[in-house]
Amino acid sequence: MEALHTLWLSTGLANFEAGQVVMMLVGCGLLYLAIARNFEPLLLLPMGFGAILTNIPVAGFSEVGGLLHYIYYAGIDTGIFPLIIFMGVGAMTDFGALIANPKMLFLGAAAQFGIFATLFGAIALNAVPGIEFTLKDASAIAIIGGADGPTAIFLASKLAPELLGAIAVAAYSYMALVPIIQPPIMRALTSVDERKIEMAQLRHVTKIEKIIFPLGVLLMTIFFLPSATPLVGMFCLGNLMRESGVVDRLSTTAQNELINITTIFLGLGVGSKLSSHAFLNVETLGILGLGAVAFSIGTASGVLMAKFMNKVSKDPINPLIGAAGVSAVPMAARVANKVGLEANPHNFLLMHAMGPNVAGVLGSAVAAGILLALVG
Amino acid sequence: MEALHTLWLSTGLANFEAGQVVMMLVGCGLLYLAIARNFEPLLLLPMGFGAILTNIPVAGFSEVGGLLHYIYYAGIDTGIFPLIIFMGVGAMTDFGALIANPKMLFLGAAAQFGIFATLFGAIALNAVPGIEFTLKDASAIAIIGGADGPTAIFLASKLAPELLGAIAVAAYSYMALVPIIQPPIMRALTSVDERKIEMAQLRHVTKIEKIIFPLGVLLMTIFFLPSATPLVGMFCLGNLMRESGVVDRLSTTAQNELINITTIFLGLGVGSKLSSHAFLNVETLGILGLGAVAFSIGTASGVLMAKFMNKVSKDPINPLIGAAGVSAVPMAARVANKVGLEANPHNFLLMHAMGPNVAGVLGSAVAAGILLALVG
Amino acid sequence: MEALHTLWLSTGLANFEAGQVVMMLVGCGLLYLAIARNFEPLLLLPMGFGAILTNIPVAGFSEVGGLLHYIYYAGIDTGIFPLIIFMGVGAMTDFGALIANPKMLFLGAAAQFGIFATLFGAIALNAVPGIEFTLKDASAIAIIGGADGPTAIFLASKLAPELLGAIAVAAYSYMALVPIIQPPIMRALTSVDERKIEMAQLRHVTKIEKIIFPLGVLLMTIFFLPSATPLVGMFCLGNLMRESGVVDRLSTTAQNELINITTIFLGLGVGSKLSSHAFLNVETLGILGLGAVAFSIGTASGVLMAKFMNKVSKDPINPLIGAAGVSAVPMAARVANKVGLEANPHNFLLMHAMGPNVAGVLGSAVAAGILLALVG
Amino acid sequence: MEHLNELFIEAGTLMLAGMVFVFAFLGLLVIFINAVLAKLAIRYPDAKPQTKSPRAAKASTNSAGSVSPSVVAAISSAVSQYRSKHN
Amino acid sequence: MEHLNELFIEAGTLMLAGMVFVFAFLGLLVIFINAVLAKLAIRYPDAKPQTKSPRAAKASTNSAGSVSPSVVAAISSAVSQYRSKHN
Amino acid sequence: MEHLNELFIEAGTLMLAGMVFVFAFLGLLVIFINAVLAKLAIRYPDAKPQTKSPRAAKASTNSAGSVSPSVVAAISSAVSQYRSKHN
Ligand code: NA
Ligand code: NA
Ligand code: NA
Repeated sequence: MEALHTLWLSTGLANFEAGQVVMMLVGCGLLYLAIARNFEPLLLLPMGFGAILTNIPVAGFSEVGGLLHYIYYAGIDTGIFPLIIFMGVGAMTDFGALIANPKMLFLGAAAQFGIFATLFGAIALNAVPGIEFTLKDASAIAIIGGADGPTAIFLASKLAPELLGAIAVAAYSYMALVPIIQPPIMRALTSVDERKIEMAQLRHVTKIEKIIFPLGVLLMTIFFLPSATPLVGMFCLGNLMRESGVVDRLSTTAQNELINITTIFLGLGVGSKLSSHAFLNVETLGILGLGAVAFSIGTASGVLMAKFMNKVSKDPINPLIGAAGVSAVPMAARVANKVGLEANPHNFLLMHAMGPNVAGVLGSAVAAGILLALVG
Repeated sequence: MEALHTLWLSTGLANFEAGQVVMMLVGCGLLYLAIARNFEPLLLLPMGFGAILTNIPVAGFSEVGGLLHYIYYAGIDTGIFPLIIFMGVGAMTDFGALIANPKMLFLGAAAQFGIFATLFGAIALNAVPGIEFTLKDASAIAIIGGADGPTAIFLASKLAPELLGAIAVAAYSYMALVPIIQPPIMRALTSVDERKIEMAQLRHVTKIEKIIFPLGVLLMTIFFLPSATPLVGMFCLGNLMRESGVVDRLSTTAQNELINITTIFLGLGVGSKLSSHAFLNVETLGILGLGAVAFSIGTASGVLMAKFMNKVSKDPINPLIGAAGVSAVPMAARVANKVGLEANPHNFLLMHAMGPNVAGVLGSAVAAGILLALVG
Repeated sequence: MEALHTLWLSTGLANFEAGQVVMMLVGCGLLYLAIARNFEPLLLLPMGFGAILTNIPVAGFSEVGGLLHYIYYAGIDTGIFPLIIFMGVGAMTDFGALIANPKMLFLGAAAQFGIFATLFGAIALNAVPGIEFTLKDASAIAIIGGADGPTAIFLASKLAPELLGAIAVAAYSYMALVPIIQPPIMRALTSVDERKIEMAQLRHVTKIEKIIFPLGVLLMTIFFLPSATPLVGMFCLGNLMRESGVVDRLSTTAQNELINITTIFLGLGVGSKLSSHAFLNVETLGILGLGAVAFSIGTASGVLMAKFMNKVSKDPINPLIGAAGVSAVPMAARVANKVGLEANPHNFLLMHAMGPNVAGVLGSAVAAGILLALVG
Repeated sequence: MEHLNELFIEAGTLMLAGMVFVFAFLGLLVIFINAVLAKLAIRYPDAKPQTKSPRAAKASTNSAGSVSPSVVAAISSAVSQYRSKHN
Repeated sequence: MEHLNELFIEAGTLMLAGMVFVFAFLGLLVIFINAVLAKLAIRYPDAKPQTKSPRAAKASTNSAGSVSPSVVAAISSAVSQYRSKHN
Repeated sequence: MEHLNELFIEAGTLMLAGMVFVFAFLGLLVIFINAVLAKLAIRYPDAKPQTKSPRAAKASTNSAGSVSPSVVAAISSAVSQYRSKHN
């Protein structure tokens, strides 16, 4: 009898708190988005699962000695997991389209206005009672506008670890929502004629250019923004492994097994920050709202910049590809392609949109570095 | 000359203790079982090798700064390695046969009597002079009857780390011996007619069932047995990755590279607990004996439960598949199939035996959770 | 304005020290060797990159909290990474050619004279003002002559961590230079007639021999040189996994994903020791010079030993294969084959040279063990 | 002995409580499968099976990445045909 | 409110400095590509392209390791030819 | 100089002891191979070799998983044959 009573006292049912139940539902919601809606499942599935695990009463997943505790402190608090992911992403990225048409970097730059405008917005939200964002918090939230998961997690783990869960949820959810968020903005800001613009074919990019490019990017980052070198450096290492052609087995591993293993644990570890006291408050609502704003502003500023460049450039530039500057590789580029096809069924913008798309990755890593340097 | 003398003093020959020699022979025995007899080689090979390494005089593999010391404390003491293995096993497990015929869960439940009867037996062994098992020790030993390696290692690392080596040796050895231990018990408890029973074909199981099943199992574990959630949770995560179909690259990695890497280090780390003072005592004999008892009782209770269910159920149930309830996936199911074929050459029980087989995995994880909750 | 000033103060340009610039150029040089000259790219590429990263001002890659700091202390200071690499190399090594012709072990032994002669030379360099090598330093430097990367890194991390960067650079550079360093020495020490010698075909080696061999090597190391058991043990574990045939999935993982992942981080971690104060001094020049001497002496003593054995043995031995005794698998064996083909276009020495080649790996692991035992 | 008796009682209680719990837990799971999953299966049946014809699927490489013997035979035959035509 | 105003000013400065810096940085990268890479491309053109004919390349397995449908069809046709000859 | 001389003596001793030991160790290994392994090889010869015919093996994909050029050629030829028949 006593044993059964002990057993009862050790059950979840006898120990649940309301917040834990709600957070488990949030975790289930993330699983639903991942599995049924295919929203960035590679991260949202382990993250949703981690959210469930961390909120189990008694089990202590995120307390000292718990699995998620080890994962979080070994991999996320140190920044190691997002950096390994970034290395893998670098090894998967082909900068050919960007090197062929370097002006596209300005589109990647313009789209970062989403980040800095959101920073301003986050500070403005302090006027709402119950919300109190410091500059560090605001910076970590604003990076959602960078539409780059590992960058957001890396920056949030440095500047505002207690907001990490909400920021990661927002970042990945909006990245998955890119095909829904972007098209109306793109259509609103462009005329049908602009959307029909066909672009000149890209020139051939040589092997040596692709090898020197990541080194040049790293060098410039070292010179002007050392605080961005962890992100940019690991990204460039992955890209150099890819393009050098001499370490294919390392490049393949970085793109596959290593990034897969890290993704599982990164997701679990981020999920472990989805505890009720960190998530169930009005600040999370603010973060989710600001994330949507950030994406929208980033998209709009990319498109407007492309419109402007189309005016001043001798080669025609379809303004739609400006939207790809938010990164969210390769989804945003595909969206640009799709919206372009609607206006002109013979207009394949995908390759042209890859330029601003990868420029956006660089742009948001640079923006993260600036925020680290100035408020970190 | 002095250098040669220093060299001599640093040799193994000048520093051997008898116990170390014996334990190295034990390690060689494990290698023999793994390589020549194909006894669970994936774990016994690295484990036997670890046993040899840890007993090398002077080398200090398991002392501070030694390789096995790091492996043990980072991966086994924390519970991380068995949990990663369990995630991989989950990603390899198809619950289809169990969902199609859920009554099979009772067979998986019945077979756990091997665990609890052995717990009783381990306490009884305290009557033997020289043996002194606490309830924690007894629980860690009894879990051998669960016929599930990672579960046994996880529980032993929490309840009785000093017995971990002997428990792991017993668990994996008996799992390899399933084709020898089980058939006589199965034949003794069943008539030829019972062994000839053919079972109805299993219904088709849909994708959505397979996706919801791991979540349901996790939910119930959260409600009723949070102490089992590390094991069950990681298992269900693996299974969800498999069945969701949206994260195939993660599922593949969990089933292959990640589980392989972890298996190598888990084996080495478990082997590092095979030191003479922890293994060469009468308690180890008790553990080995109890392990055999546990497997036998588990097999018998599974078979008897199946006989009983065959009597009360409208669909015929071949009692042989009850033996598969001890888990030891997929060996026990194959044994049931083989013994069934002896009695009826047209009777393929394999798919039917997979139900109790995977039920046994859940059953022993639940039993481990109970033991953790009540004596941990 | 203030923000821009803060940003400027945080740039690399405002914080560079001359030494860091030079070390980045060294890193670029390593990348050049790796990519353009294909010098051991698997290690030199991540190592060169690590050298660049560790010298970035402000970024703090190798300070507490920095990525390279974690990598170095978790993987290299503990010795774990080189040991994992060695396990993978063991899983890639086929000892068939050596078992078929065991005398080749004497060639592997003779080539280790390169190590011990260099140790003497390193002590002699103390006569040069500004150089002060302890016996530990000298031993760590001398192991370069072993022509085995992981062995050199393992020993240097134990005996002279502050010299690790220079030693690893020298070891891998000279290993890549084997096709340039060895042929002139080989030609100078042999007559054309000797180089034309054809060798008897190797006997068939059975599976059981290949399985027992790594265990025999381990046993002898345990008896006579326990300090070498970390290296030899992990090597033999890898080889046993390969040859046993029962754990192919572990062997495959050890040879591929696991060694690839470890190689990336090992390279980065070693590169992190290439800081200006550790590298930019006259001692590094001494190390680079001594490395060249070590390789040359090792090559010469291997060839001379082979000449001697050819005189006393009844089976003819082509002296060229003695040069393969320095290890540098499989490059040195290929060099022996190539130089042999110049003298006799029908003389394929590759398989014969694999014997001394893998013997050299064992020889230098044994030499490392001796140095650890006597000066460690 | 005193102490041993106590342990026996504890072990017996554990045995009883444990088996009761295991059966209750897995029994609930049976109910869950019958009550929830079976209904889900009816409400959300699988989409129609993949369209790949069995013949094409059989001829393609299998999941482990190795090539089936008949494909190897076919390829080697194709190779020899090709060579006899082109050499 | 005082405090909030200060934060606003800081945020505004950050926004300005940040955007200036991002444009400057990526602008420099444009110059780097135009000035350095484009010249490198001219001076070190790629070695002549790989000799694999585009047709053969198209027919071979694609990068993900899966086999394209036409290859599967070809193989299955070859298999059936082979079988009809050898059985 | 005093100190250096001492070091030299130590280094010389190390050199001597080291080379003696290396030769002794690897020499013992020679004996081990000749005495133990060679006998094992006679007592436990390998089971009969695998049955795969050399031609089939040659035609199959190589170990790195890539497909040999002749196979690619054969497949592309098969593809064009297939197409000319089916289109
Ligand atoms: Na971005
Ligand atoms: Na079980
Ligand atoms: Na060597």
